[in-house]
Amino acid sequence: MSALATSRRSSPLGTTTLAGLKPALFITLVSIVAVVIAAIVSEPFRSPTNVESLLFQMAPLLLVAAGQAIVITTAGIDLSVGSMMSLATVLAAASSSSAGAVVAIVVAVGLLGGLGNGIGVVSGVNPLVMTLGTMAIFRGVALLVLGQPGGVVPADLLTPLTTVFGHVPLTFLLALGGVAILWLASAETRWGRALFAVGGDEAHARRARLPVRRTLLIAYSLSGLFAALAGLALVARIYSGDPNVGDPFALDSITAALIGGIAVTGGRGSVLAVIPAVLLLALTDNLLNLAGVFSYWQYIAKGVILILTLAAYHAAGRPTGLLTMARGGWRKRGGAA
Amino acid sequence: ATTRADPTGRFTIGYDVYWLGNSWSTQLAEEFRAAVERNGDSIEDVVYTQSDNQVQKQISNIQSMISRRVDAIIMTPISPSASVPVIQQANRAGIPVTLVAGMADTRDTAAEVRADDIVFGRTGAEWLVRKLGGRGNIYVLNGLPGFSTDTLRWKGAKDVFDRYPDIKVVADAHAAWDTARAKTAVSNMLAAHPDVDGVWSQGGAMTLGAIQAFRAAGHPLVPMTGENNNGLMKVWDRLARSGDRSFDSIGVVNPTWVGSEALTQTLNLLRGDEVRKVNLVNPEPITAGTLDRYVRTDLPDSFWVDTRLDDAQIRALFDR
Amino acid sequence: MSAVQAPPAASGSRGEQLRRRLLRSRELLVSYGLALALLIAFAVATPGGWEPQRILTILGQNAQLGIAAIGQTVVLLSGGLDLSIGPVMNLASVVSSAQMRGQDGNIAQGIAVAIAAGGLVGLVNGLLVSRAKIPPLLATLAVGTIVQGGYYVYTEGQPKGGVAPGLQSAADAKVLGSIVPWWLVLWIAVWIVVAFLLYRTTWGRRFYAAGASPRAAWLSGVAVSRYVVGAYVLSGICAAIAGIALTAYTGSPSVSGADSYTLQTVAAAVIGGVAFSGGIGRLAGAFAGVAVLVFLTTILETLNVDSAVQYVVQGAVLIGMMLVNRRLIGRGSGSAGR
Amino acid sequence: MPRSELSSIAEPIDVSATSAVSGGPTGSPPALACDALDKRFGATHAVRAVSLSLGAGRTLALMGENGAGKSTLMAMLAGELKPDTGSVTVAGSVAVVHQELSLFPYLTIAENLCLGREPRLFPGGPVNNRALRTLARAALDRLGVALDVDTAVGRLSPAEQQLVEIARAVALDPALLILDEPTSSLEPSQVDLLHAATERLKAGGTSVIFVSHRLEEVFRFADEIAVMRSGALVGAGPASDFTRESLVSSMVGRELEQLYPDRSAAQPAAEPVLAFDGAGGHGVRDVSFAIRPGQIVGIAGLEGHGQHVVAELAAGVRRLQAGQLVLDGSSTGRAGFKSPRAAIAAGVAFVPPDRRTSGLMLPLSIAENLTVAAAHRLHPARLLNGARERRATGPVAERLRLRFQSMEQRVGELSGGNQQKVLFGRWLLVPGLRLLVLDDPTRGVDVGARAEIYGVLRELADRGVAVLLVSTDMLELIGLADEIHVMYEGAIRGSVPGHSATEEEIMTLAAGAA
Ligand SMILES: Nc1ncnc2c1ncn2[C@@H]1O[C@H](COP(=O)(O)OP(=O)(O)OP(=O)(O)O)[C@@H](O)[C@H]1O
Ligand SMILES: Nc1ncnc2c1ncn2[C@@H]1O[C@H](COP(=O)(O)OP(=O)(O)OP(=O)(O)O)[C@@H](O)[C@H]1O
Ligand SMILES: [Mg+2]
Ligand SMILES: [Mg+2]
Repeated sequence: MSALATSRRSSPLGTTTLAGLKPALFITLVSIVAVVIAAIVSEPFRSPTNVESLLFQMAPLLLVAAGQAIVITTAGIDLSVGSMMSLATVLAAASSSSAGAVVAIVVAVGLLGGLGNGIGVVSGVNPLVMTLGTMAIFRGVALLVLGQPGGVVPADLLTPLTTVFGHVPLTFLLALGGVAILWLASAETRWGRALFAVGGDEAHARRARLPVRRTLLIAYSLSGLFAALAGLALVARIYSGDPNVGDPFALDSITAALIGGIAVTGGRGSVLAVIPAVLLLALTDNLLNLAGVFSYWQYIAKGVILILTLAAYHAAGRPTGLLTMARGGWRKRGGAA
Repeated sequence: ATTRADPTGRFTIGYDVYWLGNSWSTQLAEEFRAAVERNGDSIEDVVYTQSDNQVQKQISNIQSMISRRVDAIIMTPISPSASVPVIQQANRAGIPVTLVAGMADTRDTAAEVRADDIVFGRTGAEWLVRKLGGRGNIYVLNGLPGFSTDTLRWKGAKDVFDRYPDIKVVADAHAAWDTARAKTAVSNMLAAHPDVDGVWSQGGAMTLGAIQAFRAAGHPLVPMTGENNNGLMKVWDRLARSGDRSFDSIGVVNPTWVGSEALTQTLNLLRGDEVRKVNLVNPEPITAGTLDRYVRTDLPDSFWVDTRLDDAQIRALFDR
Repeated sequence: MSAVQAPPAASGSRGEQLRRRLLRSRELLVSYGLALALLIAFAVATPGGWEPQRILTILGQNAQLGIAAIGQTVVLLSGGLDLSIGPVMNLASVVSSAQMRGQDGNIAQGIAVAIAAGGLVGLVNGLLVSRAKIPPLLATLAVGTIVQGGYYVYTEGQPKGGVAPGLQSAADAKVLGSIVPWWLVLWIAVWIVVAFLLYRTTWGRRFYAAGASPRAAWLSGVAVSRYVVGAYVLSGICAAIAGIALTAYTGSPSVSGADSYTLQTVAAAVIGGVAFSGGIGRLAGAFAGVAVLVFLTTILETLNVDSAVQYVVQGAVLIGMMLVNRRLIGRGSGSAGR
Repeated sequence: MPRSELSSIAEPIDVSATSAVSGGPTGSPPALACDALDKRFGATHAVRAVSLSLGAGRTLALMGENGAGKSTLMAMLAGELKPDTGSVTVAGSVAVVHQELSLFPYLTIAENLCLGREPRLFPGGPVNNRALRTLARAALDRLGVALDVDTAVGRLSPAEQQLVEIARAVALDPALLILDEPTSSLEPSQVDLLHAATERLKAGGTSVIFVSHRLEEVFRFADEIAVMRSGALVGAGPASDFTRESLVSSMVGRELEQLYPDRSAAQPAAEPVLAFDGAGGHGVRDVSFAIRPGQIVGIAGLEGHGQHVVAELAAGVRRLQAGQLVLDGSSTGRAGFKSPRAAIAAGVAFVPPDRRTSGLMLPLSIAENLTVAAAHRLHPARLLNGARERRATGPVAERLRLRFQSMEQRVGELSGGNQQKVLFGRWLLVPGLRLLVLDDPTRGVDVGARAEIYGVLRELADRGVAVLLVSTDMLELIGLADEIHVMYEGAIRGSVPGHSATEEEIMTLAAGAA
């Protein structure tokens, strides 16, 4: 045990915060390599339309995956984010008020919906079941607001949402900013430290007199909020409301968070890692598409990538693993030798 | 429309397969593919993408076609509203967009080929009302809430039922165009409202489920509306031959050959010919009188009758 | 033995044993209580709801969910999660139809191939989880995706063959004075077999140990990964049987008909009191869980509730029941066990 | 004076009027007072009408058998558990070091130490990590512990973790510090650190409640002693009123003449059951010794010098990387036993040191935990037979003086020491046992039960079973083992015969001297 080693680090960031970035580093490298190869090989990939499309496509997933990452860090899960996104799009398209009012409504609904999830979880309902329930509720409400796709998004909302700088959409930049804020909040505030503790072991956190309930309530509220914002980012893509459009995002957001190295068992990971994870997922779709690979093969490719990534994390977790990115990684808790 | 053919007069077409989750959507894509073979000399290449019934994926797919500068795009909008921006984006890039078997809330399409869903709903409803003599209790089987096909078909039917006060909808359910869910829903309806005279259904698979539910409950069959689905045709044919008078049906045709029609229109467009923008195709519905001509007892239930596929292509579809 | 005095209440009377046993299965009592409450609501709210035959029919129609939920429960008890159930059900539908080709003579072959396929997928899941140590949620999600891709490649969206008429008629057949649906009997039979293995054999004992604490079980000589793999294989087989049941019920193969089943099985197991942490909960809970889901849907559909409102009510009831569940279980059981 | 004989232990005894602990030498108001605290868990009456008071700057040792109710009482004093009846008054804050560690393995020492009270850059703002590290270092310094505060806690040894946990409590500067078996995995020098720290705190007016099953420590730490039995307070008074013997008898309700059983006179067989032959790997090297039937072989050493690895190699938990393991004269294969399963098949059983994460299946019942290893042999037809099972488990529970409600009870509900007994008892059900490997088997076990376990061990040895005993408790090794191998830096530094060994001798070897 090198416990007596005296590396007196004095970084402004916490040690665990930095350690949590290691998995992110790994997939960042992977996705950068993928981008470079694709850009060299594929002419359509380099095209501005494609780049813009890719970035527009990433924005909603970035936001919703960041919120999901927070919830998974608490050792929970949020299946309701997809329905919440749909709900946000129909609210944006059905309320025919000003941009400010729409944003206020969407933010409030996101926070309240997430808070509802939090209250259920804090009261002891299993997160998966709780959010399965609210998933149905949000979908029902979305259908009540707008029975079929359509509606009109206020122009003063659509204009900023669809703004593009060069070929970089504003929603993408805002999404990046949102992820960064969530990362700092989860890694570098008292609430964030409590978040990791609660996710690591709730009973211990309670004994340490951490505000467990408040921590969870905030986590789920944030997930709701970010799902709602992701809904707005989706509006930038569909210019309308659609009560079903968010459905695939529930699983996609979980996949992104886990590829980003957030541990399903809670208490480990870094929200920042969802950025390369989302990039990797979007690239997979985009490249397979450009390569003309039919989507059933895409399913298979995606499944294999998922397994390989996780197997790589596992290998890296072992001191003798091939990848040394997490050298001196975590001693496993109670796992078989 | 502009002519964008390469020197040899051949075009590159982008086709987005919106879904392959049921046999209708699969045959739609097959009709398109068959038409591509037939028009081989006008086509340089076809860029296929697949959207798996996901709006967001379809948008990316169309955008990737735009970045590959195809000559024209043929697509089935998964959401009428969400597809608008990307259709306009294609237009800005000078690429005409043809819609097949679906619609979008925009006038910026080059051509549209589809069955009119309102007419679909109305045709079945009118037949049912006539069959019941303007009075009776009926069940309604809808598709999935929040999808435009569902909304429009029901709108067409409801307008008819509203005109007949003695037609009572005693039970309705959304059964997702799925046999199993329709069967469960109808057996629940039969338990709660056994006094039923007819069934209006949005799709053939659901009608099959309804028939099975009636049989399982030992309830005599009643007239039911249906679609051009071979499974339904086969059951109907068998019932008709066995002399069952209680059952009758109508196969409202939602043709899969719009897939081939869409290609024809698109090629005409690219060649600079005059094309009609909105082509609503609602072929003659199949009735007891014409059933013989359509039913294919030699083919599986999942086949859709009234096709432009030739026999070899049909075999290929089911034997691969 | 030495002559030390035994501490008080060491062995305990039979009555005390029973009381303890019941207390340990408090979750079971609660979930059956909820199922009963819904059954009463069903009887009161829907015409003919009190007829036993109707209730049996409804349960029989949902045998496929019930059978799949048994597999999910076993996997949850092993400390895992199976998100590949829907895809495996579709796979079973596709391959069994392809084998049967609509001929009664091929039924056995169709069933055998489908079950083998389901078991194989389960084996892959199990190996990924126990050997490659990939978290179950992800491993089974990925395998499910691959399976889905696989049968799409195989069918190109158009399932081959057809369901044998004999199997179709079995879907609606009733036995025991023609009131009990055949599939309900099959469901209960699967349940009894699995319950027997879990609760009456030493394998069940060691299986629970492996689920509750893999490390402790391993140190006690339990071949943990064998049991984990076994759980996934069992789940794959249950899902395959469920897929066949669904295909028989509809009479036609489908590549997407079972998509919604994955989450439903999780919900059923959890409503039945099974925890995600492994080793906690009883198989019997899954039956109550399925009953709760099924009667709730049936009530809402029979009352002709608007689909949008149905979603809201379903979600609210699910949450409400779990809250009640917590209230009833949460009290009185200290925190030591956590 | 504590009473050593009680007519009935089921009757609650109210000692508050006569022997409640005094309010300190100066008679100042008590720092802690509780009145008629009562707590039941279902049928278990865990704490019965306990009244206590403790003066500022005093240390109270709370003694009692496993399951007497000590931890439950502490939880109520700390406000973590609501009493059914009764009240608690504490003059100030309370800090607790729990019997079971409650740190967060994936967070660093610094993050663990300051959890919930991280210094911030500005009010409501982000964490000031530099200040955090400084604060954490100060907390460790106060205890005299040298550890890198940036290390993740999961990478520390159990003893180091326990020290961090103690540092966290000490740093809070509480009015009342509760230490529930804080020393169970500490070695003597670390106990000294704790002692010094509590002395400093006491000087500052902090009161301390201390639980330990190590009697030597009790007299060293405590000013006052209170004894619990079956949930009730059965005796209390200044530490000087107690002798070792009177304390033990008031705890266990009977005289305990002798903790360690007599050594067997018989010569162990010549042929070893298991022999280490130049074994190495995982930080140990060149380990050679033999264990013969009927022999108890002890391994001593300071924390982190490889003694746990030796136990794990013997039991198949880890594979050898060098040398070989010889079973009955023939090698066990290239790298020793393939798995614990293979070891068990050869008759080698293992009791791991960490009962909560490695030993027990906490959500399962006592019966399930006891029979997991023996299941197939208890029920050869693979069908469970309740009667046969009860016949087998009943005597084991009795023999170990297990305090429980029913065999169906969740093992997680048992007190720490009773959990340890279940873990040990598991192997008494397995027939054909040839070698028992024990790693700290009596951690947290009360003195009475320890005597039982020791008795069982000797009985097993007399029947020809070999025992490999790794322990941090030097006296335990001296009292039991026929031969003691002392480890230092991964190798055996020296060996001493058990009957003549002294603590000094072992300590010298363990420290690498001699
Ligand atoms: N959450 C619980 N549920 C049920 N019984 C419990 C619970 N917690 C403690 N008990 C019971 O209460 C009694 C007192 O337990 P406690 O943990 O206080 O003992 P202890 O004196 O600390 O023992 P040890 O020295 O072994 O740690 C025991 O019989 C135990 O089984
Ligand atoms: N009484 C016995 N004495 C010694 N070895 C035994 C005894 N009974 C069985 N074994 C051996 O111990 C090993 C483990 O036996 P056990 O019956 O517990 O395992 P198993 O049935 O293979 O376990 P699992 O069901 O966990 O796969 C086997 O190799 C077996 O041959
Ligand atoms: Mg075996
Ligand atoms: Mg205790």
